[in-house]
Amino acid sequence: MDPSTDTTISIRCSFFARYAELVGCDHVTLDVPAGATVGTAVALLRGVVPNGDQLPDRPMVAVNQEHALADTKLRDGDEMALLPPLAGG
Amino acid sequence: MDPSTDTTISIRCSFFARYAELVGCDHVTLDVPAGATVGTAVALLRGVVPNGDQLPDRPMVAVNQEHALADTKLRDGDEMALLPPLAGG
Amino acid sequence: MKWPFCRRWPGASVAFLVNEPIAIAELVRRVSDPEHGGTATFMGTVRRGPDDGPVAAIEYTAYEGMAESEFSKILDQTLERWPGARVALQHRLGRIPTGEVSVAVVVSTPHRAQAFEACRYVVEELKQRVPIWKQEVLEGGATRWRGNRDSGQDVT
Amino acid sequence: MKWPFCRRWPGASVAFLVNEPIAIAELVRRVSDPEHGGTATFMGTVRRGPDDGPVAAIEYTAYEGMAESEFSKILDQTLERWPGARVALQHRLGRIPTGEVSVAVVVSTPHRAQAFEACRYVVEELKQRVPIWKQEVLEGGATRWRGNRDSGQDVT
Repeated sequence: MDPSTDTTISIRCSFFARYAELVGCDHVTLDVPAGATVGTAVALLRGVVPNGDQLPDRPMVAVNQEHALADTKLRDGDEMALLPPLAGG
Repeated sequence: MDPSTDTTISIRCSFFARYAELVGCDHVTLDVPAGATVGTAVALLRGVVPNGDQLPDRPMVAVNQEHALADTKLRDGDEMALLPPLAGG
Repeated sequence: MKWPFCRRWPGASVAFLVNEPIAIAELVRRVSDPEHGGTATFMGTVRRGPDDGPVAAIEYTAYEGMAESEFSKILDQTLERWPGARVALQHRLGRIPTGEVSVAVVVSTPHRAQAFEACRYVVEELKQRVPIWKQEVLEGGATRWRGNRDSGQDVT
Repeated sequence: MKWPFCRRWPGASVAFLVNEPIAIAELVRRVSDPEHGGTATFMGTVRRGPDDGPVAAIEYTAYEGMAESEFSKILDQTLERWPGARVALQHRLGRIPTGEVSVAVVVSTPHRAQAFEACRYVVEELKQRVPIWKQEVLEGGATRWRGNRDSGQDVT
């Protein structure tokens, strides 16, 4: 209804393992322009979290627990997780 | 010394699994011409053991516990084993 | 922590993230099938590591919900590719001392070639897709994060 | 019946023909090495067999002296191809009921690819070279000889 709700959406950004250590927390909430992609959100995130410039430009990302690409579109309420290089096995 | 000892050699022929069942024993002694090959010995063997004609023309053979070919030369005292199709595993 | 994947592969293929040592014999038992003549197994073990300082243990953590879902997808794809295969896998989390098993994959199929191939497939996929991380704990107490694609550093 | 192959691969790689059930965990223990991060295992199991009448058991026999020597050659060649690999294998002889393990091959190496490849190599070689035979015992009591190359009859 209110047009302002169309202009930004809110996503939850999660950090794991080395990235959580780097930024000093396991998640933050981030407002991004409606229609923003993962790539845009990562760029914004790197500008606002502590040591964000030490996060990679194009980290491995999951949206709502599925692997996602830089051009994956985000929706309000999405969970975007930044995944350090995997090391299972 | 005696030239007759040069003209024939004696080999021990062993049978395993289905072949032992077929010929009804697990080994026989066979005299073959000196210098005979595995192929020659198998041909002779097929003519003398019970049901020998049901043994294959070119069975898998081991001489002194090593895989051998039809043209492997035999020496006096050798053990020639006829190996049915292998089934280990 | 235990995910009842077995509901989706009834009586046969199950997967768990566990915090305790992996019971290989139990996984083997789970995939056994009177029509299956071949069982292939892979175990990844925490190794001391010849590269730099000796590793005393590895601390494994996961994005658990997503890891659950990725394991589940891998098993679905494995069964699509090798219909009738029975697959069990466990990955251990927490601190695992050198010499102990961090991951086990067990696959049984009617014939051996498929068991080897499907087992290898599961291992390769899990290394590429499942969000699990490891931090080496060196004997002196120092720690360092390690990725599967770090050059020359893949522990298994 | 037990062949002390371990003398030739000290403390690590051993092989036995056995008449009792194969103890997989013991084989795994034997190949474990603090620098080895990957362990691949293959187990061949007596299967009921979908082809004709159900199989109750398989009776395995061997040309034992030659089998010993062939196993030994296979392990030598494996170690030549994958230096440092640790290999353990056992083949069971006698009557083995459906569902039990007839052969187990366990290989550990620093990295996983070699463990898979070396394990597969040992299995393929033993099927081609080691003089062991099997006679299926059907549930009605009838018996029949089976070869690994009989069309479609390879049990594993």
